[in-house]
Amino acid sequence: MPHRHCRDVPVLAVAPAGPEGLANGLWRLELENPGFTGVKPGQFAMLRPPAWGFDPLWARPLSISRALDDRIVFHFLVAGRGTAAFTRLAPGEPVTVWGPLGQGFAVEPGAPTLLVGGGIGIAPFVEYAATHPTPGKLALLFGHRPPRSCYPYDELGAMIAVESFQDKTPEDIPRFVELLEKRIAEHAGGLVLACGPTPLLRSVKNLADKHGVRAQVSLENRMACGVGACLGCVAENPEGHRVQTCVKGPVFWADKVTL
Amino acid sequence: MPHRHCRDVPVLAVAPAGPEGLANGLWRLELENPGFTGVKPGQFAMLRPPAWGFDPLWARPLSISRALDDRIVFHFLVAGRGTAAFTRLAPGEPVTVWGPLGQGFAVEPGAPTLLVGGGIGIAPFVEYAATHPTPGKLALLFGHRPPRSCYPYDELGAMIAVESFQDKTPEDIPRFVELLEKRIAEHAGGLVLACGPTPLLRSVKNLADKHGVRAQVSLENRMACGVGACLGCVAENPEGHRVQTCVKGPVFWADKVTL
Amino acid sequence: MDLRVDLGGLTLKNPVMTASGTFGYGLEFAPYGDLRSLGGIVVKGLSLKPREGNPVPRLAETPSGMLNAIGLQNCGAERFLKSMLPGLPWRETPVVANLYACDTLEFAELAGLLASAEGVAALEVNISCPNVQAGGVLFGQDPALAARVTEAVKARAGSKPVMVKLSPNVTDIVAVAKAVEGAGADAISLINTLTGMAVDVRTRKPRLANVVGGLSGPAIKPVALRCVWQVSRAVSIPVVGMGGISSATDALEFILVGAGAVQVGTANFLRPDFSFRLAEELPLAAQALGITDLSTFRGSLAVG
Amino acid sequence: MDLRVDLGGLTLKNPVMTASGTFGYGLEFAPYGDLRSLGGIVVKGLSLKPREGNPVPRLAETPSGMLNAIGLQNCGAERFLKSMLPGLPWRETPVVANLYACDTLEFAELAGLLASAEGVAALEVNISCPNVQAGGVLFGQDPALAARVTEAVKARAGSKPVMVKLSPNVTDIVAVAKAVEGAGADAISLINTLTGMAVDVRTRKPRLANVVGGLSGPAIKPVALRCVWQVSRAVSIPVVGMGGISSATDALEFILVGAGAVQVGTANFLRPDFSFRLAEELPLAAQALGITDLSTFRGSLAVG
Ligand SMILES: Cc1cc2nc3c(=O)[nH]c(=O)nc-3n(C[C@H](O)[C@H](O)[C@H](O)COP(=O)(O)OP(=O)(O)OC[C@H]3O[C@@H](n4cnc5c(N)ncnc54)[C@H](O)[C@@H]3O)c2cc1C
Ligand SMILES: Cc1cc2nc3c(=O)[nH]c(=O)nc-3n(C[C@H](O)[C@H](O)[C@H](O)COP(=O)(O)OP(=O)(O)OC[C@H]3O[C@@H](n4cnc5c(N)ncnc54)[C@H](O)[C@@H]3O)c2cc1C
Ligand SMILES: Cc1cc2nc3c(=O)[nH]c(=O)nc-3n(C[C@H](O)[C@H](O)[C@H](O)COP(=O)(O)O)c2cc1C
Ligand SMILES: Cc1cc2nc3c(=O)[nH]c(=O)nc-3n(C[C@H](O)[C@H](O)[C@H](O)COP(=O)(O)O)c2cc1C
Ligand code: FES
Ligand code: FES
Repeated sequence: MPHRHCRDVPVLAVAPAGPEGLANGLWRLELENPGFTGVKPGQFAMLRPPAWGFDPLWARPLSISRALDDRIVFHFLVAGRGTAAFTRLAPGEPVTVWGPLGQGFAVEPGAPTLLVGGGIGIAPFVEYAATHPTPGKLALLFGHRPPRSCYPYDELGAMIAVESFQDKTPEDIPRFVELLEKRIAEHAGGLVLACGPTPLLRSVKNLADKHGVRAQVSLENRMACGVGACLGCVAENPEGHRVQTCVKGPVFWADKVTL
Repeated sequence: MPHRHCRDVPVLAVAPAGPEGLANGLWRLELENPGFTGVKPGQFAMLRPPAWGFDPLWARPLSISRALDDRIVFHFLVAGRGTAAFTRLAPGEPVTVWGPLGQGFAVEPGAPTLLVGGGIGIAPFVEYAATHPTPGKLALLFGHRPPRSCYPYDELGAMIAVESFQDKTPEDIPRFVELLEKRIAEHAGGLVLACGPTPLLRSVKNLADKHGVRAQVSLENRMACGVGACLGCVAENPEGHRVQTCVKGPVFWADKVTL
Repeated sequence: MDLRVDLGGLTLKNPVMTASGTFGYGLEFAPYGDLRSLGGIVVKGLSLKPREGNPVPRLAETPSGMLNAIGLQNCGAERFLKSMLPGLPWRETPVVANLYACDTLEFAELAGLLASAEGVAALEVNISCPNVQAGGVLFGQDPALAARVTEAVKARAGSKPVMVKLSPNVTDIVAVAKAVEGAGADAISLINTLTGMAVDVRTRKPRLANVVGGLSGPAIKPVALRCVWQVSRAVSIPVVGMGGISSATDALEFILVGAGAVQVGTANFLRPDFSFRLAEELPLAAQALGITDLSTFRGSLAVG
Repeated sequence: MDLRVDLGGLTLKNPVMTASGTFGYGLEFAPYGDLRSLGGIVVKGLSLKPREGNPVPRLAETPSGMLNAIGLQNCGAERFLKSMLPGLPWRETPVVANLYACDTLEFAELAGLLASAEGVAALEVNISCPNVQAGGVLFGQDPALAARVTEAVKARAGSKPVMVKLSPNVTDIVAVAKAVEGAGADAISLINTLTGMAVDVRTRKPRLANVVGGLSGPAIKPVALRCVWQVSRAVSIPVVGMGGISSATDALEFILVGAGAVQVGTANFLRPDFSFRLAEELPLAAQALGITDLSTFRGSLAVG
């Protein structure tokens, strides 16, 4: 039985990420570590402040961005009511947290590994780079719209080779995809790991397929339970079976999931 | 048309009342004045922080304890979810407020007037004493369980003659009622105004009747709208008609309401 | 944006109406906004004789909702026509009288009385009030009875449009809707409250003196949307949607599934200026979504 | 406090069960508590053949509630018996199989298969699932059909108790309850979800691929309490209550209106240790209220 926990832990800190985080709705949240050990980067936790009452009803899934002895760190984008409510948490306030959940990214010490982060999809790669046995093999390609300072990009840059691309206009997107293709092609024989919006994951899947590179993608399906029980978060696999993203994913081999 | 307002105003301060307020669930809340003028002591406001979402659903009624040019002050007891949520308000956070609502207490400059406050029922008498044209005619009899410092008792004492009685055991209650009867009897020809738990109001009504003293009581019926529309808060009058406490009350002449 | 709506002969300047029983007789809300800005005002359910309603407690708060068992306390139709209606801006904003009675004869008499008043623009027939023991529930839960009441009211309503208000506490709401359409209803409004209950484990008593009551508010919005969608696809008369509407987006959701207009109920208790704000915000919210015309947006839900 | 309950032959050590479809096959929750501490485990609805269920989106959040249209995705009864059941502590905590089928023959076959497994303590017949187009809805909404399914299942269930799970989407739930009691049901569980809908005004599409879905969670608790109260007064077999239970007080409310035991559904999503905590807290909450014996408290609501 994997070690999982459900605990009420206090908020240690919550703040906009960088000087432009507030305007762009990008935040950083630190909670006391509820007992998470052996976290696999790419795994996530479900978070729910009891003060929510019943509205919003569900916990919200966030990727574990750092798991330290004393605390766990998340990076999040204000997408709606739940994440907006996270920004109003006060230090010391309890949050019910369960995890670590799901399958993390593959770690292959010998393989040149390209990390592709789209926007807040960069979050799990902080822990990935920090715990990878051979960080020299890692490179990050980061696509984003808000300024880079809103993301843990520099934190990653301190550990591994990083490269970023800012989408400012719709025309930038095909140019980003071109760059993406180039980098994926360069990783033939290696590994590509992606986290971000579905169109990005789709590009990664197709390009990896085209260039014969093994790739994993992390899905952000809507979740209610996070533990495989509600069957709400299913993704489809090529055989037409529907599998729970929360337990069989969120990280899937790109050729084992229909996007 | 009376001047009423519904506005979102910021919290100026919220804090336990005195050193023992926290332990006893007694708090003081200050909001920016939403435009209330000509408040009649005994009137109330409905309060609802938009951050509640839909749970709790209803606003909560609180007596206006002070109406100043720049702010309005409430004193409240943590009775359940809504009032507990009031204690977690942060300065600057908006609260939707409407009022001033209902009928206030009679003001008769020439009449010796006894104010009877039971616990947090003391709240409206602060404004009453502060705005009364002849405060020398006023006396307060205050019954309470938590320490006096949890209430605006000293604030009242600075303005008018006050006297308090602490219920520590069930046996204290009949002794308080004895004292109450004495004071009511002393006010023959005057006026008795009461706010507090229903059993207290019932005693005041019966004793006032017995001694032929005119009396008013302020009811705390459960309210949803506060404006006379939902018909949820009705009190019964001696003719068997059901009338809205929020518009015909909360202050009723004691002989015009069934308790 | 042209916000006008025609509800089977009743023309509103915008689709925002107030729901019966949640907006008093209208005047209670005058301090909080301009009644003339509303699309329509549906007043508290009226009966032939004044009624004192149920004993207290009549209300209970529930998760994102509330229960009520008011028991149709009202001042009676005559008093309403004489003392309340003249104070309402009925020339600018249609006033709809909501009718409650315990048998078809009474319904007919009430309809005749109310329809004859110049200031009453239309009638809304409450066949679904779950709070009163006798009558109400049964009419709304049986298509044949619902049709009979509709016919009785229509026969006495003269030229005034008749809207029939349906209960969601049925196995097949479409059957009831078709029955009242067949009986001549000019429009249908829905939903009335769901029958519910709340209890207090401390006192071991029901939280409502009437034991059961009607559930309303955001909690029931999903049920309401489903009913409006099912009914508006099945009938060809206009449908007025309600149940938990608490934002401009909510109102647009009801229009998207087919409602001609909407009624605001419980949200009037969240803040007394709610309906006025909604009337103001609705066109802005529509514009923000790129909706240029409510009539093409209406019922445009893309299914399958 | 003696917490044992007898549900028509099924004995539970305490009244806290998990509701079908919200607790997976049980093992998903093993990391968060001791499955043996629960009164009973009702597993995800099982059909004869594995089912892939509905396309996504299958879930939508609503005020204090949620909609689901899973479409009964499940691994099939055989796979459950072979691969899942052996992992459950069925000797210590009764495992109840929830049955879903599209006709009475299939129900009977499924009942035979599941009842013959030693680890299955009882059967719960889902005649009320509103998510699947064919079958489900109709059985639960018609007393005669409900009775036929009950008979068919009973005939093949051998000595295993049969609990029939009712839908609230009916005009008269008591009629359905009496029909299944008459057909031999050993117990009744209720309520299943209310049929609801949610839409997105931006995309103009339903929020569920299936358009309509089942509403559950705290929002529906008032409706559930009312149904349990009505049914438990009308039948003489035990009633298992559910619908929005999210605290020990909620569970006691259902017992107060007459439930023998309760099931926890949506609250399992609020935190995965919810049911374990409830089993622990229930006796403490009861004691705090001065309840010394659940059986005298049960159904003791003081009415009128
Ligand atoms: C495994 C996993 C890991 C995640 N990690 C992170 C992270 O590290 N940082 C981060 O910022 N976000 C992350 N997300 C996404 C995050 O969970 C959602 O943004 C959040 O749940 C939205 O909640 P809300 O209440 O703010 O928005 P809501 O008000 O609930 O919804 C706002 C809008 O977003 C849509 N939406 C909400 N949730 C999702 C979803 N999961 N997928 C697609 N659409 C959705 C809604 O339909 C709606 O249109 C992750 C999601 C998953 C499943
Ligand atoms: C006109 C008026 C003026 C008031 N002024 C004050 C004031 O100045 N200071 C103050 O502390 N309180 C005042 N109250 C009472 C206050 O409104 C309630 O205590 C509050 O609404 C309780 O909300 P809650 O969410 O904390 O409790 P809930 O969780 O809603 O309820 C807790 C318990 O209290 C009961 N309850 C809740 N509200 C009432 C009520 N109004 N009457 C009787 N029982 C109730 C509930 O049934 C429940 O058992 C006033 C009430 C009215 C009607
Ligand atoms: C306090 C209260 C009183 C009501 N009285 C009536 C009534 O007299 N006649 C009627 O047809 N509906 C009545 N209703 C039902 C509402 O008009 C409306 O159908 C229902 O509340 C659902 O809408 P909502 O969720 O927006 O409140 C009442 C509802 C409430 C909450
Ligand atoms: C995601 C989900 C799946 C469900 N699946 C089933 C099912 O397979 N069989 C069944 O009888 N009920 C099913 N239900 C209904 C629940 O068992 C329960 O009756 C309902 O949710 C009401 O209880 P609650 O409000 O506590 O959730 C499901 C409910 C949910 C939320
Ligand atoms: S979120 Fe419930 S199964 Fe994945
Ligand atoms: S609170 Fe609504 S009528 Fe008094």
